[in-house]
Amino acid sequence: MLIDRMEVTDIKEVAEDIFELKVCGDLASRVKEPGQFVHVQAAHSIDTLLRRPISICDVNRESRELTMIFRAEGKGTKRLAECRQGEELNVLGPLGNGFPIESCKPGGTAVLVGGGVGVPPLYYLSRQLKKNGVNVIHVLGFANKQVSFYEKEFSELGPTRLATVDGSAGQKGFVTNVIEEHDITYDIMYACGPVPMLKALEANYSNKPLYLSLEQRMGCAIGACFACTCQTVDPNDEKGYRKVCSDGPVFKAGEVILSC
Amino acid sequence: MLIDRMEVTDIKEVAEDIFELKVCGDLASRVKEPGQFVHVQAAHSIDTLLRRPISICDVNRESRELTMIFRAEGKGTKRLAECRQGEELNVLGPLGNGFPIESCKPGGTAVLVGGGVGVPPLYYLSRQLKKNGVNVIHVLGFANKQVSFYEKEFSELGPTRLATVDGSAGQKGFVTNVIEEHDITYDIMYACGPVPMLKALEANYSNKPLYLSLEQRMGCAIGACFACTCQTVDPNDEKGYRKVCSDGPVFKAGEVILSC
Amino acid sequence: MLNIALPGLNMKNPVMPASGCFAFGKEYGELYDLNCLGAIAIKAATKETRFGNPTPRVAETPGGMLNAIGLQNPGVEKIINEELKWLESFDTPILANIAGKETNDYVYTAEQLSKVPNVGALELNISCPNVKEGGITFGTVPEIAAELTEKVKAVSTVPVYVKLSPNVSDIVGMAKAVEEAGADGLSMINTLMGMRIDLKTQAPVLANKMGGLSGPAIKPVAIRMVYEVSQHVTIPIIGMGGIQDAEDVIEFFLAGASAVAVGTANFVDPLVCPKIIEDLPALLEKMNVSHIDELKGRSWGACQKTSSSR
Amino acid sequence: MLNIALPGLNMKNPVMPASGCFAFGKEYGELYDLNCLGAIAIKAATKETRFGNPTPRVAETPGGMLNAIGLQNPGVEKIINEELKWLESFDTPILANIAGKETNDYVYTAEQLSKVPNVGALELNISCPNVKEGGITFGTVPEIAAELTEKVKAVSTVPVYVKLSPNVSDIVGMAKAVEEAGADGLSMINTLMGMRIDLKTQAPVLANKMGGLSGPAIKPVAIRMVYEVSQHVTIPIIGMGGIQDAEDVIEFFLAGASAVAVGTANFVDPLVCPKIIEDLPALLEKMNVSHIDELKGRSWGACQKTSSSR
Ligand SMILES: Cc1cc2nc3c(=O)[nH]c(=O)nc-3n(C[C@H](O)[C@H](O)[C@H](O)COP(=O)(O)OP(=O)(O)OC[C@H]3O[C@@H](n4cnc5c(N)ncnc54)[C@H](O)[C@@H]3O)c2cc1C
Ligand SMILES: Cc1cc2nc3c(=O)[nH]c(=O)nc-3n(C[C@H](O)[C@H](O)[C@H](O)COP(=O)(O)OP(=O)(O)OC[C@H]3O[C@@H](n4cnc5c(N)ncnc54)[C@H](O)[C@@H]3O)c2cc1C
Ligand SMILES: Cc1cc2nc3c(=O)[nH]c(=O)nc-3n(C[C@H](O)[C@H](O)[C@H](O)COP(=O)(O)O)c2cc1C
Ligand SMILES: Cc1cc2nc3c(=O)[nH]c(=O)nc-3n(C[C@H](O)[C@H](O)[C@H](O)COP(=O)(O)O)c2cc1C
Ligand code: FES
Ligand code: FES
Repeated sequence: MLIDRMEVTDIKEVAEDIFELKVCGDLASRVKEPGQFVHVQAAHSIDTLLRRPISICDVNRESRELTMIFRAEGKGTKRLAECRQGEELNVLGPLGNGFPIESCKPGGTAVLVGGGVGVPPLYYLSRQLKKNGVNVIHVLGFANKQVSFYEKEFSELGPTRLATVDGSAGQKGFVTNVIEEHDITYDIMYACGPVPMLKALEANYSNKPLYLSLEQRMGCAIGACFACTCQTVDPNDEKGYRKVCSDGPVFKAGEVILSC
Repeated sequence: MLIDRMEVTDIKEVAEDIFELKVCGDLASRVKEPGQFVHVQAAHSIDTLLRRPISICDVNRESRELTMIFRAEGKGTKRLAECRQGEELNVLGPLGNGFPIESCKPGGTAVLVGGGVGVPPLYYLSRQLKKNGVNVIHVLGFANKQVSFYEKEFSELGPTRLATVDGSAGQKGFVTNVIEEHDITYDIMYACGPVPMLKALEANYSNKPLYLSLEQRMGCAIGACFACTCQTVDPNDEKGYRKVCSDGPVFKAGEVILSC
Repeated sequence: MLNIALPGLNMKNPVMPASGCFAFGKEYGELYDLNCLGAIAIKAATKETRFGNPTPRVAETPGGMLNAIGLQNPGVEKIINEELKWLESFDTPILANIAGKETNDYVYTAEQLSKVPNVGALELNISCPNVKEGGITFGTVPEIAAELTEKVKAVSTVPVYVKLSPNVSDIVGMAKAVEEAGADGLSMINTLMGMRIDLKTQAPVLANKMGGLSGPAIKPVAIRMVYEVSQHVTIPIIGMGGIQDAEDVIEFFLAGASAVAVGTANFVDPLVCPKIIEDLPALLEKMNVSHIDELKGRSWGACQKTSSSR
Repeated sequence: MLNIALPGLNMKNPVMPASGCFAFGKEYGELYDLNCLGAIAIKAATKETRFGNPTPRVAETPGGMLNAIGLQNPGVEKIINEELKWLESFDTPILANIAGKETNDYVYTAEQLSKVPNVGALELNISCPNVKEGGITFGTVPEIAAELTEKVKAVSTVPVYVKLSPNVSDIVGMAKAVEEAGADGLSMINTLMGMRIDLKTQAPVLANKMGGLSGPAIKPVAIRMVYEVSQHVTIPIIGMGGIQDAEDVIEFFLAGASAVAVGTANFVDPLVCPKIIEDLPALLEKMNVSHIDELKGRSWGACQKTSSSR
């Protein structure tokens, strides 16, 4: 974990209001696991006082580059979308604990399920799994075709199926519809996306190893402010809670209570 | 008076922390008198919520350009100093009542006395007076040589004498020392600068027409918030006060009480 | 979808400039047609002419500003004969803000102003120090605020709004006290007391030392107070404090306001009031609302929506 | 030029992280050496383990943030055995923040904590609702605050600071009441009560609805209160509320503070505390001051400078 002034090396709109941002700096080499995130200062203005948590979408250790993909929605992310090449970004990270890639043996099959801007961390995860000799299958859900991204990139790593709410791309419906209908066989499932999606996955696919990446509003993002806690499912757990920022954002299904 | 999104056409540092900023837009053609000012939005951020009042230093009606000179000191002016060519600035103006140039007959002599960042409005004033056939003499006071500016520009319009507190340029001392020692004869005096300077001028040169440009912290800059009022010298004045923003910033000596 | 009828104020839309930030309209009237406004809250009137505080009277703060104008105004007589006369040419109701040093000042000024045809309602600014009560403000003791309200109501021929100060421990108690005393509406919030010290002079920036904090910085406090109070009173609330755009107006309605006032933002963007009024309809459509009134109090009302995340 | 000796707290410099924004130091300890801090105000301890409020617990506001953590903490026993034990390795005094639902909770927790060797002083967080008194906070009624202070003083073996809530009409009255009751120092200010409503969900952003407003937005209110209170008490004040840089620290000293705490700014820049400590000496030199203590209360003290303009 460090605070790095990273240089913006590239920024582009990869889908409607969805931006791919590449930054360069020492921080990139510290990333331990896919699923970790960074806490980004959107502006040197008290207008957007708090940092924004953004998942690490990809890491290039050689070029010391880190890729993020985010939706420009509120003040902070809109400002981030205005970043220009050469600009400096103040980035805190890498933060949290990511997806356990060692949990899937080489030759095994992993299903990666993403929804909306929950998709980005799965890309680095998929690359790492593939490198370990794991077969990867991707099921990606988006609201519609306009906001979908990275289909090509994921396809290069393994079979990739899309679901869109309005049917404008892939199958009409939710990721769970896709998984059901195609009767995908797998050894482990990794997921990141909206809580309703995670809940549906937990309800239906807890029979095999399932890891979920959560989201919560954050203050410090390093475990010091208790903004992001969630309760454990086990009432006898010693602490009774987990911090999404420092214990997570990835948890094994059944470890914490999902609430929206 | 209008709100204009003016384009930055040029910005450069003309002395230590002193910037010359040129902006282009319809507002330029509305300027009535030298000594008027504009109210500039330094950033679209709540960090510098209030606008900054800056004097109009020069107007080019043909190119629709307006020149300002300001000292980058606090948050807002520092941000303004970072303006880049092509950027849009939100400018409200022209505001207030400037120096009455008709008060000096063609062939007459006007002394223009400026101190620090009180110097800028005198430049447009000098140009207008000269155009009217008035002889202009400039007495400009600065803290030191490093922060002095526009000596050359003023010299092209008429005799120009400098005073610096540390003696690093022109005469060591204050503008009043220069005026005294050179025994300048003139018909009218116009001045803009720190209150102690204006007070000294008022005390010594009220025998001839003397116009002073004041400064005050402002809210609206259009006369609606009563942030910038000063009291009249005449206790029987009907209103008893003047607003620096809309009645001034230029007043005839003896009209209002100078206070710092 | 924007017209609002409040006691004494028949408004084309719920947006008015806040008292003290708009003088008596003339200046902003040079920038746009005042007929577009829902109402105009004019600068505080006092019984006599007041010069106000020494300058500097304003200071910038993070996300806000401080002011200590000191209620400078030409006195109620001139306001009636000159300013309100001028405002008659507009089809916009006036909310006449009133201040004073003792109860009798308020009562006198209120009586005079309530007789003026284009004054739709009065707004009692009770943040002023009460000289008779040793300088404590009318706005911090419920009993004193209630007594003042009653006395003003007794002489006023138009509805009376009480403008609450946020510098209190129990804003609901204040609101209920003035409601019981007969107030027809509430305005909230006035400014928070604040200060800024200049590192160079090592003294407060404002000549008056303290001043009232306004602007975006105080919006969360204002929203909280409107939210609390609107659940405990039945009279309408004019919400204010940090409004900068149409979204902020909606936030105040959701909190429980029936109309809004815009103060500091006028200095940031002199066209902010017409801009907000122009932006509101599209925003309401996006929210599937046919009249802004429907949003009133929704944040605590029955029909709350559930949140969704990524 | 930075060392400060306050009751119970022998500080290398006047800068400490504020309670609740720094947990028990471990996390920030991974980013820098905690020995550089003047002191550490640890997260509020309660008698029992508390999980706190449902999430979302924080929201961004213009120039500030809201929080409603709900005093989540492992309980005083674990804090003593684990967190304070870990902190023993640092040469930095601890200010132990205490909260509770009734007076006995405070007294119990205070007694336990005051026995711990590295706890230099206690800080009573009296912004909590008092269940016995029907939910009004200890911090809004002077008599209740004074009584609590007295009872805690009676059991504590270390000095006791009372952390005042700004949500009151009369902060000076509160301060004097706790001073008379034996407080050794004051911490001010805690957060202002605020709220933000989400336009999409039409409900408050925080699950708890209301939260405490902190950050730069509240600095003018904090400065005003320190300025007022420091002129009426003789005990030292730890100033806080919106501090972001060394200049802000000086502003609090000029207002009358004897030390400062930095809260929200840690989230903006996790290195803010060491950065401020590093920046202070040069700033003091520029101001021609040989010790920061000299600046204390200068804004109302005898030696005010006069202002100069352009
Ligand atoms: C661990 C983690 C990883 C994330 N990864 C990504 C990603 O890769 N791509 C992406 O587009 N988004 C991601 N998000 C969500 C992203 O943080 C929010 O969309 C973003 O903070 C919203 O900021 P804003 O300026 O658009 O909105 P604003 O409304 O201006 O935000 C106001 C405040 O609320 C917080 N906030 C608002 N929405 C959320 C949210 N959904 N989650 C957490 N905080 C929120 C902001 O951080 C800020 O503090 C992630 C969130 C978390 C917790
Ligand atoms: C009519 C008029 C004309 C001016 N013309 C010029 C000019 O041509 N060149 C120039 O360099 N300066 C000029 N000034 C002064 C200039 O407005 C201030 O230096 C500037 O506002 C300071 O802003 P800041 O961001 O540097 O400081 P900050 O400290 O960030 O300012 C904080 C707030 O205080 C106000 N403020 C601070 N100092 C002053 C001041 N001296 N006068 C008025 N408001 C102040 C700011 O406007 C702002 O609202 C003029 C002032 C007035 C009133
Ligand atoms: C410069 C200024 C002058 C004000 N004068 C008055 C006044 O005369 N009477 C009054 O009731 N409120 C006065 N106020 C308070 C505003 O009407 C409003 O309640 C407050 O500023 C909060 O709104 P805002 O954040 O939109 O400015 C004044 C505010 C400012 C900034
Ligand atoms: C997330 C968060 C948690 C806090 N928790 C506590 C607490 O447990 N006890 C306490 O006395 N104050 C608590 N505070 C208040 C701070 O200590 C401080 O008084 C306040 O935030 C103002 O300072 P700031 O503007 O620098 O943040 C908390 C503040 C924040 C932002
Ligand atoms: S965000 Fe601060 S503890 Fe997780
Ligand atoms: S600045 Fe508002 S009246 Fe002059």
